[in-house]
Amino acid sequence: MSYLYFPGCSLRSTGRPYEESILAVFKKLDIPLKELEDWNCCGATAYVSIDENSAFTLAARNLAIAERMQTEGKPAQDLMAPCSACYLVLEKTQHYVKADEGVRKEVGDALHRGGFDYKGTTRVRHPLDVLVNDIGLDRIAKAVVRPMKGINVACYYGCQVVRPFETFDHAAYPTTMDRLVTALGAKTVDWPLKTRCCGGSLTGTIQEAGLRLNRVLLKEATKRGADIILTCCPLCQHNLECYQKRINRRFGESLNIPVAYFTQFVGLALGIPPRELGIQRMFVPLKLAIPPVKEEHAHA
Amino acid sequence: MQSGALDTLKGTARRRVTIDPITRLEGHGKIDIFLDEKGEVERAYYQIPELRGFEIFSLGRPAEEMPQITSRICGVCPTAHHMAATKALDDLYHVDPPPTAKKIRQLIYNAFMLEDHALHVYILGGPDFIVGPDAPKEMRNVAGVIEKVGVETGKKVIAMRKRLRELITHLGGKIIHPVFGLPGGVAKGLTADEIPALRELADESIEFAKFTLGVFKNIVLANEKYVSLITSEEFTHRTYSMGLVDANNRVNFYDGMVRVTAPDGKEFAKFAPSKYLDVIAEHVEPWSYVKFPYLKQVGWNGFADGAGSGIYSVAPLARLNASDGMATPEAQKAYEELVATLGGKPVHHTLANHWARVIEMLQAAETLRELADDPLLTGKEIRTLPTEKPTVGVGIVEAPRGTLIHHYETDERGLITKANLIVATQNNAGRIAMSVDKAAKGLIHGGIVNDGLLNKIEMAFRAYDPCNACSTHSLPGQMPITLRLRNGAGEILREIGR
Amino acid sequence: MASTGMKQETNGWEPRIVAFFCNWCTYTAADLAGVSRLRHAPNARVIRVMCSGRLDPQFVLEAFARGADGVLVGGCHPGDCHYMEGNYKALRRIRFLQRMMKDMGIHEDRFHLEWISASEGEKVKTTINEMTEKVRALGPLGLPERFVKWDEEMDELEHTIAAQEEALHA
Amino acid sequence: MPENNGHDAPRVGFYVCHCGHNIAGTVDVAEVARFAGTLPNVVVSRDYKYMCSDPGQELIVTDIKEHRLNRIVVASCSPLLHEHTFRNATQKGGLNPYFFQMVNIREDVSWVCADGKAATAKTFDLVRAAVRRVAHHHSLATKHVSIHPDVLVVGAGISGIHAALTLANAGKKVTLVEREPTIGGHMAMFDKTFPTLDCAACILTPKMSAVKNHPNITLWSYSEVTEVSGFVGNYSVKVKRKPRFVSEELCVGCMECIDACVYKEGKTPDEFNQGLSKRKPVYIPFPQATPQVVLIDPDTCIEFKSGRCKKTCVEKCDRNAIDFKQKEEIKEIKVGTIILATGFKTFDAKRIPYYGYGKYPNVYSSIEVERLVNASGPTGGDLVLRDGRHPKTVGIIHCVGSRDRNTNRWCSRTCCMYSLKLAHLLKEHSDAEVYNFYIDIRAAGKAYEEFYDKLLEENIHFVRGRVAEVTDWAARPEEEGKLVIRVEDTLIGVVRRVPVDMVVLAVGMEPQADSQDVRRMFNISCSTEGFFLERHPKLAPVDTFTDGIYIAGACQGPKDIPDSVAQAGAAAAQALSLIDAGEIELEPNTAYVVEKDCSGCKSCLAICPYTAITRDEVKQKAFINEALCKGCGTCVATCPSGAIRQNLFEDEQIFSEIDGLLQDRESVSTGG
Amino acid sequence: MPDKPKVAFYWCASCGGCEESIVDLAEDILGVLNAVDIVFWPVAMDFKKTDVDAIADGGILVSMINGAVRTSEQEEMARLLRRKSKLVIAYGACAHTGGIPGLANQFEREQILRYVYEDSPSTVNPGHTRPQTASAEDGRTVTLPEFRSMVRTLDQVISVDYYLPGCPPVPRMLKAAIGTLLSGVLPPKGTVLGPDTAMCEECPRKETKPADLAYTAFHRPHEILMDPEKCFLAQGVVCMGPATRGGCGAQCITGNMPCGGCFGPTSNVRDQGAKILSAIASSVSAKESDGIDAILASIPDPVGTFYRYGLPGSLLRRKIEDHH
Repeated sequence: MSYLYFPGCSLRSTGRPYEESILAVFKKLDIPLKELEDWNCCGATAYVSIDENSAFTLAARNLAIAERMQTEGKPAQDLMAPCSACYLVLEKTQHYVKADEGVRKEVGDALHRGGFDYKGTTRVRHPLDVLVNDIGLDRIAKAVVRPMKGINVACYYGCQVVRPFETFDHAAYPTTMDRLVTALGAKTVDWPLKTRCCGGSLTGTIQEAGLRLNRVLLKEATKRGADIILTCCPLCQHNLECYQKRINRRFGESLNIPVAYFTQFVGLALGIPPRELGIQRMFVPLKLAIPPVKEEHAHA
Repeated sequence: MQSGALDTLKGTARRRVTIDPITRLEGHGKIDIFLDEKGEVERAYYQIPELRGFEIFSLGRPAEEMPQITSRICGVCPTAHHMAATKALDDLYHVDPPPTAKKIRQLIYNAFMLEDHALHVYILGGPDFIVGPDAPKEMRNVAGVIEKVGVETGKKVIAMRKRLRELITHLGGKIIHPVFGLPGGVAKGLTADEIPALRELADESIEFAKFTLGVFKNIVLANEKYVSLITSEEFTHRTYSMGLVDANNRVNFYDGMVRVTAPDGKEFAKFAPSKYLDVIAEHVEPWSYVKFPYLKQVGWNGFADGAGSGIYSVAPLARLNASDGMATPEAQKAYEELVATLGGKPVHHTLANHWARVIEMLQAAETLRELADDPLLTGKEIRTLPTEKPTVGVGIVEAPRGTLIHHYETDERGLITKANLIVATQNNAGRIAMSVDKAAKGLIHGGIVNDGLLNKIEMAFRAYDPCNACSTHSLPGQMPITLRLRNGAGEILREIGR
Repeated sequence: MASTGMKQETNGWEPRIVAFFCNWCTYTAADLAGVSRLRHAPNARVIRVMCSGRLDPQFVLEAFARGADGVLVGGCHPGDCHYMEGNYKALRRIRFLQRMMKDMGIHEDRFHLEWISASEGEKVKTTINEMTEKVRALGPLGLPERFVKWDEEMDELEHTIAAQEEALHA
Repeated sequence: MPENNGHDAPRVGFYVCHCGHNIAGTVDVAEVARFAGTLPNVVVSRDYKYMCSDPGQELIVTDIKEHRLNRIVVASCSPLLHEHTFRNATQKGGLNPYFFQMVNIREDVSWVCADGKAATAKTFDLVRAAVRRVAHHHSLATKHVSIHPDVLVVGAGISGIHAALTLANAGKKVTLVEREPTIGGHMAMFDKTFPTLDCAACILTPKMSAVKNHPNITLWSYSEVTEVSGFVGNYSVKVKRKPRFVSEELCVGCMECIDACVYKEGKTPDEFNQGLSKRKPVYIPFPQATPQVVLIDPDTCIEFKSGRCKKTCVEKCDRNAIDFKQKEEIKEIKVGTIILATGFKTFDAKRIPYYGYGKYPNVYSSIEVERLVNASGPTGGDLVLRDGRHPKTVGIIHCVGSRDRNTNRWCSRTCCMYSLKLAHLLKEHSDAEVYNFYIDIRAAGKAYEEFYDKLLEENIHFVRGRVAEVTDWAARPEEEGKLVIRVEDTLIGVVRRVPVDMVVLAVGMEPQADSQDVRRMFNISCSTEGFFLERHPKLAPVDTFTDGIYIAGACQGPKDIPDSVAQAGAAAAQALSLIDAGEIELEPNTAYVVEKDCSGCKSCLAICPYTAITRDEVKQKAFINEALCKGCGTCVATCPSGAIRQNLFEDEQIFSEIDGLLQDRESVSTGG
Repeated sequence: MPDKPKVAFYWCASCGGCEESIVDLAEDILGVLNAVDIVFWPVAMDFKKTDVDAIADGGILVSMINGAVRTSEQEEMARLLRRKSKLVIAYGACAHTGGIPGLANQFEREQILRYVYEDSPSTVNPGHTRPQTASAEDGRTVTLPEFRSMVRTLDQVISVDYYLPGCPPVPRMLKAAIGTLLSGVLPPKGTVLGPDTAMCEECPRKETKPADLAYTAFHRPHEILMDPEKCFLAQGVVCMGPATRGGCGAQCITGNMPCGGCFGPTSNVRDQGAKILSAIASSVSAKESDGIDAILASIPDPVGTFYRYGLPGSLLRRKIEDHH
């Protein structure tokens, strides 16, 4: 089992802890990740809304490279894209190129001009999917050296990983992360808003609207007794974590709940030192009653 | 076309004489004789105009089917091919058949040699001598033979052959294309109650062989003219000889080492079947589909006699030359007599093959008798099941018409990946071609080609008992030869049929 | 021999597929496809048999020998045979026949087995379309044409014989 | 006129049908007729508007006489539809009906070919093939088999019950097999029935007892069919009778054993009440259960678990009806026809997590509500929620597991109406505000629309829109402690949040979980969604592709009670017509051995699934018992020396069909 | 006796076994010789093509031609005899269905020439010499017949009236055939002059075959000790008997080897290989593709096994290059 890895822009900027924790966790589980050679913008965000086909072309170039990196005879390596936006646009491209003659042609021609050729064989995966469905909960549970007992988690999936394509979980009520977190020994709160909008880019444009959406999530999670919110998307993580003070000011709330990447949480459970997981970078400090590493594993 | 006096043909331009059809083991044979302006023979070609490609279509076949497939190379000596293939399978699968299986194989094989030789002596080649080369053509056949030796003998011959063939049928399922051979043994065994009849048959076989030897002596050797014909230069070639020999360098048909003696009689080579490629190579001529085998170490130096030419001969006389004698007492006596009569070893007179053949009949008959008394013959163990992975196998037997080589290679499932066959008569191809050329040159002069000459030209290769011949003279009548006299343009000037 | 194929293709060759459908599942499904107006490639020619178990390997070879470019067999899904086990027998024969035809040089895509139940009209459509395209990609098999072409080598002899008759009877 | 025996030279009459525009619209029928006319043996070639019409058939009859035809080919629709029609016409003309061959150019050509040229070309091939084939046809005698008069009805819901009674009343012996301990099916669980609102029990129980008491009906409840063999008119069926551990003969259903049970309270969720109540190990599904016989559930009964029970029940039963030793029994019966009325299963609402079923206690499925509002239900008809409250507001969500790409695409046909019914009943029982969330109301049935109007007047709320989610997330204070239904009201075009106390999910109807196994056992087909497949969607809605087996009720597709009953009657009628005919015509497509050609190699013996092939040990040749042969032809294809042939599918008939299809491609006769 | 019916024998690509089978008429041959007047038998008698030319067209009652057809010379003789004969009989497996040499149809002509004259281990041919249809040597032109691209059955070259099956045919069938022909009551054209039921009928082992045979694996003859009493198929050894015309007297079986199929199919069968394939595959025990393949894999060379004597006469005739 090994994967090609597509960081995308966020994981090299605001989402650094995400990348750090992913690399650390996969290393710990020793699942090799090979970064996609010469990768480029996934095509998400602005592109998609302005000119879809160029967005698809950008994505397709990455997919084409992934195909190129496959070694003859060896089982094909899936392309893992942690950022929900990347994940979605890559998957979308795959579907559209397959289904739509026009897109196929336009994207195909563009790639050919660049000396690329996309056959449509690359499989795009999200780390959540990989961890739970490939590596498996048993194996992860076994690797846990620091069971996250007594921690109540609100698992947040956001809008993109399961919509519109229910590739690995239910669009309206995903449970993959919940199952993962439970396997780590933590409890999950029943939180119906797990796929509700985080405010997306509105927080940067029409902030009022953005914050309102955002607040609903944070309030409900707190109300339901969550000690922490886990996300699987850099934008969600950013929105949920960074605006809490502003929301408190604007709406007279008193929110103060840590929002981390699910991979960081996994990392902690596997006994990876916080620094390697980018914990120190969090705005809302993770003051969780995290139990110490079990003795026998202390120096493992 | 109108018949003109032969002499009118004298002095016309170069001509070609075609003898067509004559037949050969894989179909037809053909002799082309080119005459120059003076009507002298420039060159006579002995051609094989046919090819079936057994080596290729054997590819991918299960090895164990080869004895069945290759026996179709020749319906006259299928037992020889079947046996060579079977031995190649033993080698291929690295199995040694149980003693009983070997005995049964030898029983079948010697019976086969005996009946096949008998066929030739009485019905094919024989007439030339028993009735006489210059006897009227309608007499020069089995009918003539019977008249000469008496109806009783004729009946005896037919009966003898029939019973021997029945024996093979009994053990091999079919007489033409038998099916007994399997790697590591035979498909069917013998029971004790079959032995008495077998002994009886063996005894009669010996009697029959001795009787035949007698006939040959009285009629042939007692006749000055024949002896001089046998020893005449037209029918002599000094070439290497090849044959299978046992541990004591005695003639063996079924098994042993291959021995080659030089024209001067000295041992030139002695090798195990698996080594045949070190000794034998094949040469290709554009005018015949048959390949011409020769001795590798000597090399191919055209159609020529002597130690300098790689051409060698096989079949009865060559077997005697290549050995130090026969494996059975009576046959050995007869052998010594032949050597003494024809001026010592090696004997290079082509026509002496007939005599050698009768001697081999005697050895075959005596061997049958030995086997009939062998308690192992009726053993229950007739198969050794292959356990090792098949690789390469070479099987060599002495067919009536000479050394017969089957060579297979397979993948580990035992499917043929390579096959190479060097067929008995083919070994003689070079020497036969020379014999025909020589005979033609010696017999045709001044463009006069009368049918009287033709039988002698035939005798030149019939003595080898090439497989085609054996399948031809099986009924009253002669080798059909047409002579076509053509001018340079290839137009037929005249056609003669005997 | 490929050349025969090329020749045909240029003059508007269309794949010809002979399809053997079992009465209870696939033929019914084909009817359903019709009733549902599921348009598909017109290249298949259906022969109705009661059960895929009736499929005699001779039929397949005959179809190819007579000029089919592909042969399609449709039967009930395993376990669903109207005659209990007929489709298993069909499967066994077809697996073996497919292997043997490969040995005879015929491309495997030319001979296809599909399980299609009475309700799978859609599958009839896709199966026929897919197979038609596969066979189209392979080009014509054109055995009848090949037979003629192979035998042309014998025609030349006519003249030779004539010439020889001349020579002999002149 | 003397029937043609097929020995004289073929004189073929060919007819191509326009089928109105269906065929002629795509295929150039005139051209086809012209083409057929050029084929060898064809004497007459015509195209006609509707060949299946009387004048169309008359055409064949007169032509046979006038032109001394001895073979007929008709190119029209699928043989599965009209082969019989034209065979009759052929026979009417004085020929053996099997001198006929049909070409399917509608289902197989005109309806599936986009391009007319291609369609016509394809037709040419098919016609050429048929004309060549028919020349090889023989005169055959039609095969008849007698029909055993007894009938098996599987499933004793309303459909099965009605079918059984209909047949029994007609004097036929019926065996009615029901898997559950009682008959009655889903209908027995309902409270009232729409649109008349008469109580389900009141109209069903009489029929149930009628079944129980009918001299012609053998009722085997708590039993399952395990094996079916044979063929139309002659099926033999194995039925497994599960042990009740109570003798049906002795038990009178006094239920004292139940009171006597060492368990004072029920411990096991009550199946009949959808788990809304608990039952004891010894129980009876519901008061009017038929048969009125209790049963013991070995999984929960102490005696079975430990063997150390006081067996107070046994003491109590003075008829000694309780028998812990009772064993499962296998009964074998012979019947001529079978009616399947195995019903449906309700959609499992857990499959749609965002409706919160199984997560929020106050989310109910419709069938649960049926019990909840039922006077004989777990709460005696008192509408009390799982948390003990009485609902002030109720939301009924329609189309749960229906008309939904993610679950089932079909409309379950009954939900709209029963939702209206439940709305009415809920209001009646609780005076709560009742909301219906619907896609659209389908009230296509006698007095259905009127019922809808009536409810509108009962000021039930109707919100048109597919519900997005049911959540307990309170966005506003007034939502606290309630279930919030989020939905886009498509009539006013806004997203609404409707807080309610109780949510009712109107779950759809699905095929039974084991419908695939059942259809295999009875050798019939299922449609893609898994309901049993009828022979023809319009013309043979209760027949299957297997003669003598009929389907009724919801096992064929979602249906309400009146439709189910109607279908049950229809199925019964079909069975009756077969029984009264006494025998059925079979395709004479049996295989036969040509004795002189058979080498006795035995290759065929093991091939036949019906053991129709035996070996005549005297002649040492194979022999086929025509009565047992079903005509699959597998042995024909197997016979290595071509000694087995099959009527209607002779080798030369199929070869000629192949050759005909490809004739234009054929440049030389092939080798061999 | 000039008014004795004229008979001709000829051989094409054959091994001579068919000729031998005629000789094996033994004493009966004389009866035949009295009944007919043999006008052509190059292998046995001194008549030549010119003599045949001299005969009026149709002057020969029957020509018996054995051997498959591979060269132009053989075609030439076949056509000549066809013209001269009222009836032509394809004598023996090779002429009837292609015979063993027909296996060459699984290969290309060039493959054969290349291997035989260049690649075979014992061949030394630096100049890449190939036999030529016409080759010149100091002004002398020597000719050879054309080596055709494929092997043909006799009826793929000329029209054939009757067939005598077998490799080789058994004398008693030849005798019967001659009897039939002389009787003047002729069977329909294309008749195979032999019994029309499969070999099993005369097989001494047929009763030992179980009725419910289901194959779980196949064994090649050399892999097992074959029971000399038991049906070969029952032992898992492929036997062509069920799909092969009888008449041989189950010779190979009495030699304790399975039937190879040399008599060809019965008259109800168009393709012998397809039929035995069907019969064998139908009784394989497995039900899913992999299991089926695994069992059938123990028959390594279906073409060579099922068409050992009849590839040219099969429906496909030869291997095809199916690529574009």
